[in-house]
Amino acid sequence: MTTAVPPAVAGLLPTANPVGLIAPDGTRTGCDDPSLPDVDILRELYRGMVVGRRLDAQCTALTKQGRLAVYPSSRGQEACEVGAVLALRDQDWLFPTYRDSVAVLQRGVDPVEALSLLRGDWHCGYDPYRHRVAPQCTPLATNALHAVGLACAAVLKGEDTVALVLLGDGATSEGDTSEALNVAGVRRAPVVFLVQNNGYAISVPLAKQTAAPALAYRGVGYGLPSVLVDGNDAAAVHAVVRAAVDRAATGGGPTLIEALTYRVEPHTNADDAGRYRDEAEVAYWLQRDPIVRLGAYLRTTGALDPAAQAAIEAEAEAAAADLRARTAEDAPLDVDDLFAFVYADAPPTLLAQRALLHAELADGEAGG
Amino acid sequence: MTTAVPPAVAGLLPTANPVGLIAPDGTRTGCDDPSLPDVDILRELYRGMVVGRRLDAQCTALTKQGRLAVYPSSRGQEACEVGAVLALRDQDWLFPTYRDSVAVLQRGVDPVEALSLLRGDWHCGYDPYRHRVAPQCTPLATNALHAVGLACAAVLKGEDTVALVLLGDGATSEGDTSEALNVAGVRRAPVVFLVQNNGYAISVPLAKQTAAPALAYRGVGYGLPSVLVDGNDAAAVHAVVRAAVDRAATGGGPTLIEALTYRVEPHTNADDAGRYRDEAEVAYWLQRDPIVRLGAYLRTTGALDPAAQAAIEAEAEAAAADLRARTAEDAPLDVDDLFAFVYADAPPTLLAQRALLHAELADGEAGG
Amino acid sequence: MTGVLERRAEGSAGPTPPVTMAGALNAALADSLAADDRVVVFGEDVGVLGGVFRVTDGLARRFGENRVFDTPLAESAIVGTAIGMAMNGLVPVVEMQFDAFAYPAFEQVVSHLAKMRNRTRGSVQLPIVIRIPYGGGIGGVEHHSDSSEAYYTATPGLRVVTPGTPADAYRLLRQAISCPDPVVFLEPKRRYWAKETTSLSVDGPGIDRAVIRRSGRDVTLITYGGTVATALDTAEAAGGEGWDVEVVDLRSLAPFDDATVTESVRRTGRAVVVHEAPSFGGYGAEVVARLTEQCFHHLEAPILRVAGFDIPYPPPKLEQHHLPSVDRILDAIARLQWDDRPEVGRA
Amino acid sequence: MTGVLERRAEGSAGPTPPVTMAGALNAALADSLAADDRVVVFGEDVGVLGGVFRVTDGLARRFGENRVFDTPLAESAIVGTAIGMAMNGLVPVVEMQFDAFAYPAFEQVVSHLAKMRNRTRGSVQLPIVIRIPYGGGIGGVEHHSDSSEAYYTATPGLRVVTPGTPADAYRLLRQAISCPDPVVFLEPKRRYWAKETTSLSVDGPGIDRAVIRRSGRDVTLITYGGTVATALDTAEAAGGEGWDVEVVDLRSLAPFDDATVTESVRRTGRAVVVHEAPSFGGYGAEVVARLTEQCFHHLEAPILRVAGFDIPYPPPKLEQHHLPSVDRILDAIARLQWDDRPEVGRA
Ligand SMILES: Cc1ncc(C[n+]2csc(CCOP(=O)(O)OP(=O)(O)O)c2C)c(N)n1
Ligand SMILES: Cc1ncc(C[n+]2csc(CCOP(=O)(O)OP(=O)(O)O)c2C)c(N)n1
Ligand SMILES: [Mg+2]
Ligand SMILES: [Mg+2]
Repeated sequence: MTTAVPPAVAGLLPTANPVGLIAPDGTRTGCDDPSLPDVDILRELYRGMVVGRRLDAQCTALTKQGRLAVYPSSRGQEACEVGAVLALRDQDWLFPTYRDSVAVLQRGVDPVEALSLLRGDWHCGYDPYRHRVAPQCTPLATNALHAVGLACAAVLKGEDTVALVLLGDGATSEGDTSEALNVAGVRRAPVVFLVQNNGYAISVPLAKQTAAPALAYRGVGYGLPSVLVDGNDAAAVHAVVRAAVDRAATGGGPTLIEALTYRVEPHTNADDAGRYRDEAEVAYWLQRDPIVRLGAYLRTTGALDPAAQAAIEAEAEAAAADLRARTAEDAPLDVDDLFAFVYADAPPTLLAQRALLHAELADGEAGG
Repeated sequence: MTTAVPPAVAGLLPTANPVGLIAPDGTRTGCDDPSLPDVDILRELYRGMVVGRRLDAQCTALTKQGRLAVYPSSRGQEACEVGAVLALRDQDWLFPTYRDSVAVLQRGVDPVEALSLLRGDWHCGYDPYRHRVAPQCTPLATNALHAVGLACAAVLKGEDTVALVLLGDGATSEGDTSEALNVAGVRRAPVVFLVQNNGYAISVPLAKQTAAPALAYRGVGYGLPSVLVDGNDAAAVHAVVRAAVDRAATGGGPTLIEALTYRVEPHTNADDAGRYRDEAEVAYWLQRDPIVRLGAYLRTTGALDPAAQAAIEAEAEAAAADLRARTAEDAPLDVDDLFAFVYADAPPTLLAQRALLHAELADGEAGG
Repeated sequence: MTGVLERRAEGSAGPTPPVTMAGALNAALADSLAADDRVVVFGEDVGVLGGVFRVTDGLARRFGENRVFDTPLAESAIVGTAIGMAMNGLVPVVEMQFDAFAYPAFEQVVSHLAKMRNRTRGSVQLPIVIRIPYGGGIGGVEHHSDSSEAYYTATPGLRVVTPGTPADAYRLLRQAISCPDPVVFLEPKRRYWAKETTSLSVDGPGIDRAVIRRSGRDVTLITYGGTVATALDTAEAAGGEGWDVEVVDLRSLAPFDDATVTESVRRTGRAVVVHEAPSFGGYGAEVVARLTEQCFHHLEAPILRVAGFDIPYPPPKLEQHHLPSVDRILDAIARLQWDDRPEVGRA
Repeated sequence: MTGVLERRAEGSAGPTPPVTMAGALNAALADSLAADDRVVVFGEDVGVLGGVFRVTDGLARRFGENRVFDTPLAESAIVGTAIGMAMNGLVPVVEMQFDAFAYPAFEQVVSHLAKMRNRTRGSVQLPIVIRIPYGGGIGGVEHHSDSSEAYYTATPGLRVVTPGTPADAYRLLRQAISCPDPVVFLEPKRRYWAKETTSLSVDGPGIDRAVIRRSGRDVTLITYGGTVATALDTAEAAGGEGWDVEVVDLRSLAPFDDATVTESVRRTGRAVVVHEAPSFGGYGAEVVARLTEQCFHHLEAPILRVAGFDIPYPPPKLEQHHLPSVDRILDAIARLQWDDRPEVGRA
């Protein structure tokens, strides 16, 4: 049974099945809307995913060596991390979460700067203005409102800027996500909401998170056109995000995209996923790996020869080695930073507290 | 153009046009699903609306005489206030807002107790357990979560209780509303969300509140079946709320209902609606008055003769006179109430503060 | 207020007597909007209605919907989008309709507004002003009379200011809007309609300074916002009891102007802190604690607090018992151990 | 912890040496669930995972999904639905995953949880416990180490308690769950794995009492939660300097146990308040203000505070500079004007 809905509503609903361009086995699906990205883009997607995954694995390794305080891996979600970011233009902004280090790196942020938070060095190690990447956000869903605000300001200033915000499936339950969708709808803000539905919020599976037929159905209630996409298909993710960015940039307003993917690793290195999920489920998703799939398609179509493949892998290894080397030593930290940025000008109380700390440190040195 | 959607989704979408059983001119619409309530119920609805409107007018009058601190009128919204409450069973709970005094009275709360808040006497003048009516809620949308919690507890305790929460159109923009819909969906809580879309949140019209095709489309994104109803048609409101209560009571879970209605008066007596809306708009809605409409239907069908009509009007006048009389004097207030209910047992500091106040009052009496 | 607005030349700061605090705030917003293109004003009902207290009256008409606009009803969204706008170069001035209705925005305020500059080592600054009508005394029903300053002053990274007079309302709001730090701007509701004959000017004490509103030798009353007038009335009345009372208006609750206040307290040797928020855990505790630490050997008596009771804000008909009154402050002054007062050893 | 749980007979309170604070909390939840059908435990990841700190480990398995369950990821919803459940006769014990993540629930906490009993003249009581892991010292990245007690202690109608030891964690949590008032229960994260050889019992000091953890003659250290152990270490170290230090563990931050604490401070004549939240506007200010008012003539020196700096919580690699250390507390004790100490006139 199917039901007819008015056109104004139908235009906001996602398709019943996720948009997919390349099937898990690397063959082309029947879908032509959106159309498959150019082969150059497909190769870039592949390269970004391979390098991203290698760096992600390196980060997990660094936690074991005590070089990172904690690391939330995005292994298995590379199609989203890379596909979405490659769909942005230079003037656009990215609003990532704690899980989206690969997206941040794909955007060009230096890995050592990007990892400052997770090394325990400083909360945000990069200048957000440099690559137009907001600080990786921990309080869930709060970044959605920042993205909407930034996008609204762009419109008010007459600038052509689109904001892409990344959210998890769990984050969609927070009031801030809904408020952001609603405000974006009302103001037709040039913002793209990409929900990476990776099946879990720490230990809580989607079925305990929401009774929605799909998270993409949340858009219609706020007036947003919504897309459901295969989140392990980098070509598809790139295409739908790109279309949403284009629409936003041309005054078409916001889009909600739900990408179906999977968190292959535990929530973070500190988590014990065995407590709440089966290996069989993980195995199922490993069959749908985004890198394997795009690689197969590229090889079959002759777009990726062994030399190119080797070059990409070498690049990934080099990036990992560089990261390893550059995080082998503790970065020098300046205790004055504790006080320097709380206000534009430190008030007298903070200067006094800084002096107290200096005195203590001097004592400590003198004493020890 | 129409589009086909999967049945799991279609079952959650509202009808394109609002459900209506009795047209503005008092004639029966073609709609038979839901069916028209029995004539006894229709008469009760009519009686409740006439009495409710009279008391509402009395309250507005009391603000002019300084007997009420403030009054948010629900004039024009009686079909919702009365229709919804008459759909509840004794064991069900009502979670009203500041605007829903008529609903509270319809539920059986003594008017003087109900008006304590708006008289400035005490925050809640009635015992919520007596008629299963939560305190009228001012922080918008927060009551939605209370209703969900109460309903969840009923399920956990194995009790057959449904919670009905009243919300305004503006309140739907608050994160708490979305969180409540989501949790209700996940837990299949026996709760009915009735949004009285009266066109405005103080001065802000719906078009600035949301870009949704209708607020009822918010349900699908949280897995809730949703209904759009003519909120000035008491028969229709009663029927859809009743159906939702029945469904909730039999394990069918929550429902979201949007009732299209209009706030005929300013936001409160202190508001100046002339700043933000046209008289023409008000006039349009006066043509769709819920009382006139149901009265016409009842008279045409012979269910309301002049004697019955006169009796209802006399009852309304008597209720208003009683309210006037009982609010003519200031209720005696006990300053000890300031300290008595903050904790189950007042801690020493509060006892000391109470003693201080007593001493001051004694001094004041001695001195003056 | 529209009158005030129209009488004033744009950006000028000439005399406009007499002006209400609401009028002064309106003028400050208008002048800031006129002076700086980056300033935008938004919130619930601030557009065509002009705000429930009419503080934004006429601004949408004068500056257009791109500068002054209504938002959907969602306070977290108001603050959260303001943060995004500020990241993109705007200077948002947002209104929370009443201070209990700012609570939904608490996470955005505490976890982002207060921390963004620090988080990004100064790269991202958020020159946002959050205007919050605060306090009671207007006969408001539940949730319309909270004093929530303690929540904000306990949060490093925020400035918290509140005016006690119309002239200061104008000055402080303009200073807040041009301040690079986020500012929680508390507007004492019950002073909105208090009039003052004054010329509105941004010049004068800076955003972080307390001022001595009345000089006196015997005791310092330290207060802010809605109770500045009460303290001044108390000072008048105290003259009759033979006490010469100094009144300090803090203006900036955070950061605190230690220099001005300790100078006064060391001089008088006695102090009472007055505010209408509950005493327990209230902002007055910080004032007492830091002044006691800095002025201990100058004190003849412990610094006392006259504050609201430790209860939720009462309903209208009982609020007069809760609010600090002249009598209650005089009683506190009387408890400052005058009999024991040693005439030696005072500064 | 599963071990602890399984070793204990239901409802019994026999010896279980040695127990961690997390284990003691787990036992308190288990015993409360077993003792009272109305108790339900819910929050993010508290079900099959057992909470990110494993405090609810094994409870879902033992008591079933109707008693212990995961919620959608929405803190306002957790507190808001808890309120509705309590209205309907349940006793919800909810977990906020980290204390910065309790902020989305702030409106529900302040506007409803704290006020419902007062609003309804006692008709509706909300015997809800909000468990919040609080404080730093565990190397947590931003937002994982806040100390937010000042927000709750400034809110009349809430009880705020925090344990300093495993035995007290068990006792206080069971007392909190049977208390008719809403309780904000702060769990000092960095003490979760601290072990104590003790028997777990609900008997002992009541929910509103401070306790003297160590007696001393010269100075009183007043603290709670995560810094109780630091204060005890300081007391040990101070012996070497010739100071006999008393340590008061407040346990109940609100209401405050004036009787116990003023008795100590009057006796020693000197006091330092220690907590890790920022000093400015922090809870310690209330402690200083009320003790100074009540003990002024017994004080040899102003009561000092050793607290976090007035900054957002620092990143892991800098947190040791921010947290009150033994040395910093000793320095504060040294500043208590011992040289001037008059030997006459002390109680
Ligand atoms: C407001 C808030 N509440 C709780 C947390 C703690 N927390 C961190 S990650 C997480 C799960 C998030 O799940 P999801 O949104 O699906 O993102 P994912 O981790 O799967 O990428 C939780 C509960 C938080 N960071 N912020
Ligand atoms: C959280 C919160 N924010 C703001 C307000 C102030 N306020 C009171 S009523 C109102 C408008 C509500 O509009 P709507 O939900 O449509 O209900 P209506 O008044 O139309 O019945 C506002 C903004 C409030 N009560 N609570
Ligand atoms: Mg997830
Ligand atoms: Mg409305």
